[in-house]
Amino acid sequence: MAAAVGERDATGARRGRFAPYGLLSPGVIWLALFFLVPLASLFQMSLSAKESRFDFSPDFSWKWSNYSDAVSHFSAQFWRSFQYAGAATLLCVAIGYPLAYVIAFRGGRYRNLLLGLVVVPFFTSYLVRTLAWRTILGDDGPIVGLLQNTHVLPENGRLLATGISVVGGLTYNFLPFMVLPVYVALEKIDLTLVDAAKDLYSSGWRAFRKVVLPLSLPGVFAGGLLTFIPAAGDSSTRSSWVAPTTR
Amino acid sequence: MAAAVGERDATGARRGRFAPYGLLSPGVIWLALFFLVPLASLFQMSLSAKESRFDFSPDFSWKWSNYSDAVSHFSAQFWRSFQYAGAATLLCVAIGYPLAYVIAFRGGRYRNLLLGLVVVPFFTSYLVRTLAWRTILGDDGPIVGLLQNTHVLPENGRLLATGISVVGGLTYNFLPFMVLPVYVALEKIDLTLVDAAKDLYSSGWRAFRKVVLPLSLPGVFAGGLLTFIPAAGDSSTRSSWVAPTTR
Amino acid sequence: MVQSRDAPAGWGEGGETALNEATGHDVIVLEHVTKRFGDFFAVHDADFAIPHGEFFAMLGPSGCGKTTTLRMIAGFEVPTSGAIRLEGRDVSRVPPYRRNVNTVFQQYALFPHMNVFDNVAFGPRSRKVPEAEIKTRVGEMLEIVRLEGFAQRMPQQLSGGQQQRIALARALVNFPSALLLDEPLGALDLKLRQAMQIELKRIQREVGIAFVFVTHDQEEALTMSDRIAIMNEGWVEQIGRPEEIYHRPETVFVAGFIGQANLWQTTVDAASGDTADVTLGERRITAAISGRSVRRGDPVTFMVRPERVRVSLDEPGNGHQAVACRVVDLVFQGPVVRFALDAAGAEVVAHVGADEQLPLLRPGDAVWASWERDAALLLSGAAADAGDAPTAVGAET
Amino acid sequence: MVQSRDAPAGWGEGGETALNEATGHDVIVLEHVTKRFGDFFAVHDADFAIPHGEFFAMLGPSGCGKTTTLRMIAGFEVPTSGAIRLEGRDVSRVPPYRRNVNTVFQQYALFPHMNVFDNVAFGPRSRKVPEAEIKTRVGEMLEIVRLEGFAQRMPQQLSGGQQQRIALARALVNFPSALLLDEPLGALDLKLRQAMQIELKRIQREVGIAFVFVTHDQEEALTMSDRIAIMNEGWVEQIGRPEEIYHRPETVFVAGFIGQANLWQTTVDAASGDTADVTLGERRITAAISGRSVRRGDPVTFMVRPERVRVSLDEPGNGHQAVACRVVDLVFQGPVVRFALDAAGAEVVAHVGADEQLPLLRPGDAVWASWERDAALLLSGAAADAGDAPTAVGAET
Repeated sequence: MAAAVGERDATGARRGRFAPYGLLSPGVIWLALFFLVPLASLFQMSLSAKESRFDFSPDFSWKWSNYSDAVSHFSAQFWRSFQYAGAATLLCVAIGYPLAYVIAFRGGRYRNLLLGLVVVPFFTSYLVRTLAWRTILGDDGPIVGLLQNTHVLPENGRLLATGISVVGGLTYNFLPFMVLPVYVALEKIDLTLVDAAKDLYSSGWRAFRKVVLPLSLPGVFAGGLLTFIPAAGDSSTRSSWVAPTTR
Repeated sequence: MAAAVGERDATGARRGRFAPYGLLSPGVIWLALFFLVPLASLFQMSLSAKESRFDFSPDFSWKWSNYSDAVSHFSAQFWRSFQYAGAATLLCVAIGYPLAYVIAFRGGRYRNLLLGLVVVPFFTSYLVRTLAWRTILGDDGPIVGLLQNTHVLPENGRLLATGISVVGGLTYNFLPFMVLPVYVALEKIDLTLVDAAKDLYSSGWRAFRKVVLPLSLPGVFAGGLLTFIPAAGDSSTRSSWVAPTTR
Repeated sequence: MVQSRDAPAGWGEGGETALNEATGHDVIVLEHVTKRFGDFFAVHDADFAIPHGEFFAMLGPSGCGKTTTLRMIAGFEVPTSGAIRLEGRDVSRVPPYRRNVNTVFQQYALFPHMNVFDNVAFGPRSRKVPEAEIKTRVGEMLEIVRLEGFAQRMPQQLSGGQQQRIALARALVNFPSALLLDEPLGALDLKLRQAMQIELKRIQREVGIAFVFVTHDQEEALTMSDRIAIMNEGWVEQIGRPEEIYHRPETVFVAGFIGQANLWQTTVDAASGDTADVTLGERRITAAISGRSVRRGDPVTFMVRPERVRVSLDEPGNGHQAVACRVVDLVFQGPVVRFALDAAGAEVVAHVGADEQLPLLRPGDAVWASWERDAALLLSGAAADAGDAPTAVGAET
Repeated sequence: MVQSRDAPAGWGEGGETALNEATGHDVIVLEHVTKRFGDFFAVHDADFAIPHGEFFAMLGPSGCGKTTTLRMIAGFEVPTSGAIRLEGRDVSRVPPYRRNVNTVFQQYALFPHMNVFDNVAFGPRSRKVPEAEIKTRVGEMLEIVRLEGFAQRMPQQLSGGQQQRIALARALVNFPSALLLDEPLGALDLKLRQAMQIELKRIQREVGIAFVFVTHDQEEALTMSDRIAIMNEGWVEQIGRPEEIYHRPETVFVAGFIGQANLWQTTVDAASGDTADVTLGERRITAAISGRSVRRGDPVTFMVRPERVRVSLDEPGNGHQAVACRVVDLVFQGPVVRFALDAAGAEVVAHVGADEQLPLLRPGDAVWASWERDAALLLSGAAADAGDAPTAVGAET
């Protein structure tokens, strides 16, 4: 069997040698058409002088000052975006790691079901979800009323359109991007390693700290990237969550 | 080894017996909190009588007529959504299946790279992508100009905000949802089955029709669902692609 | 408390220790241990003891309960009933990290994010042994497994056999009362397996503690162990030295599982003490009874090992038991030629060595199959009891 | 054109067909076939022929090129140089679906979305055989493999052995000139493997065509084949009947790979025709030369099989070659006891059967190891040439 595998590998290598770059073409064409072209166009636009944002005339002029203008005009927004995204990423780790841990190690045969449940809300349209949340968290909705009545929120306090709601919304939206890579990292861990640690006089907690946690860190790192980068991009555009006062 | 596996399974079964439903809790809580609650709230809202869409007062009244009203007022929009989504799904199959096929069977060690290239555009923000496409396909952009000059489009023809652009946009946005499940289905196919078909006097094309295609249909079906359902939901909200005349 | 016991004794590297000699008796005792998973009995009433310093094998087919038994000794499973004693103390409900036994896992389970030194030092560090002492101990252990220069390597940089040795060192560095090995050679290829068999024996002799290992490979068990427990469907069928188990199996399952055996179902014609008479073909044959005693009319299985069966053209003289046969098939198998013979409907398999001079035989020829009187054995019960061990086909040697 | 030839002949179920008898000569001929993948030579200059109706094994360790050779015969690989002839026709560059050989794949490769009937009918349907004839043929084939009632089952509902038989039927239904089998028994467990060995031989006899099979299991090859080709690192080392290969290996690799062998490196003292003299211990011993001829001073390897070595306290009489040894270790292995002896630095392994009466020996005792003159053989080249076959350790029997 090993022989067969070895020999098939050799065949694979040969195929790879004959058509190494040609094979890349579908991906490259896709990337070029739908990623690089728009990016280049955007870059060109970013260096153009324009009267209005909706003026698409190609008035290209290597206008690098656009960038310094953007930074100086919007530095507060940039900074706030990073803060919001950082807070959301940390929250995602705090919620997502235990969730992924429970699914990976205690999920048994329900694992895939549980993973599905984590992802399924994201198959409903973004707009529908947002609308539903506005109903629940809105100034006249049940949650705000409850919190105001119990004096957790001041009389005229609100949940929607505050910094907290931005972070909450980002956390909510990007949690699966944290759960999935952490789950994948945890799921790859051989459980006999935990047995081995216990066999070598480690309690469950020590086995977690010394074996499971270090081995799952790459997943946490990947999840952090997948969460932070788009969250930073998204938080500035998430106007429906942001209050006029914090904008 | 087989013994160990068997006996570990028995252990797993035991664990499952002691904590069968409790294990579901993290997923159930997540689902309840972030999916069922909003859905229920939306359902309640759908049966409420309201003066305006932005009036969130809970004026619940089992107003089932809302649904018949919605169907009668918006049936054209529903129908058009389904048409657009159906066209986009077919296009996704036509583009996505060959793409997935090439990646799965000819990708060799570049497979994951190619899959990554298919997905990577979707890590840029939705807004940025749309903006970029508006630049490229806009009425004053280079493509329309070229097509008008070559008389492919009439003098006052446009690409943006037409039915074609809606379908194109949906196809573009949901292609990865077609490529990934088809790829997974194809990738699972044992290549020795193709060898076996060829050994049994089948040409490459017959081997594809009789073996590869039937075995990949579940992936196509899954991809179709993943594409059609959200596309139908999305196409009606995709106002930036739709022309005033078709709205 | 584990620490307080072994830290001063610490069996070191010099064979039997004062501790082992002083206590003298068994290190592991299983008292009527049963393990149930739901409705499935993984282990039925296992009841045996393993003395200090013994190389003990648990052998059986997949799902026979051998791994579950090992995991109960290690503490990963809790017995449903019965007790497990470790150096006299009942540890049945003690978690693995409070038992002074260590396990070498089948796939070694080396921590991939730690180098060899940190892997071996994991146990002592858990028990808060001072770093200076850890350094000495780890060095000694790497010496015992002959991988002195490998402390800074990562496990992935080692070959299978080297990983195996590191797993051994990681377990032995804790001075366990006994070492448990789960299919320790299963992941190695044939040549390496043979080399590691010798190496394991050497290390066991050097450290002098009991090694308890689980295997499904009967050749491995025969070659390495002082004693073997044969398990089948959760039951311990027989415990004994390799020679005892091979030459005097007590059940039909053991006879079929260890080596190959001709097994014929028959009934007892007359029984007298240790021997009984049965009829094979037209002949009445007397053979020793192994296992449960039998009475007249009981179903029994007559066993003779293929390598003890002689094939000849003439009927052999006295001292031999013989049946008339016809040659069905002969297959060259290297060291021996395998004869399939037909003795009035019963299949007889004979393994004939290359230096036994034989005339050229063909299928259909009439021959005699014979064996010395002490080569035959009667086992109570029918061959069908053996489950998946069909007549005359045992595991390969 | 494939169709026009076999449709009328169709070798049916009754052993040798008119076609096979008429053509008479070899069905598969490899003419100096070499296969290169990049810089890696998978097969070097393979040059042999397989006659009609032969059960032919290609045997060797992982990566020896045996599977590549089979895939070239099947048409999945194209030789880098040389030619492959199928019934006289050069098919080196003919795609697999135009060659009249069929393959049984290692994991069977049954089409999971088709039932057994459709699986078996796949080949004839590809060749546009009328449905009525297909129905008859598939029925006949399921009868040959003894799975008549299984036509409507799906492959997943079958056991490993049944899938194996369906894969056989699916290949044989096309009346191929030869059947290629890639590790046909590798995926089965031990008991089933032994049953399928017999079944495969029966089917091969029944259909009467050549079976070419690839295996890494020397016992399987010895038991089943008419002839064996031993391959190593892309080279065909020896081709011959099982007895020839076992008793007269031509290279050190073959001696070590097939069965176990004592291999001692030495040099030729004197050579004369078919025999040569070497010195073992203090004794000059004459042995037959196998393989390449040797001259005085050439490095050679002296070989004797462990089961041919006798152990005795006294020096044996004439007709035997003997060396004085010391017992190093003895291990009970079931049918035999394995003696590891030390003959002035060289290790001698002897397998002694249970009925050879021996005094109780312990490590350190002085004994004589002896063998009959015809048990010894001289192989040109040093044992180190054998690569991964260390002295006196071959594959297990």
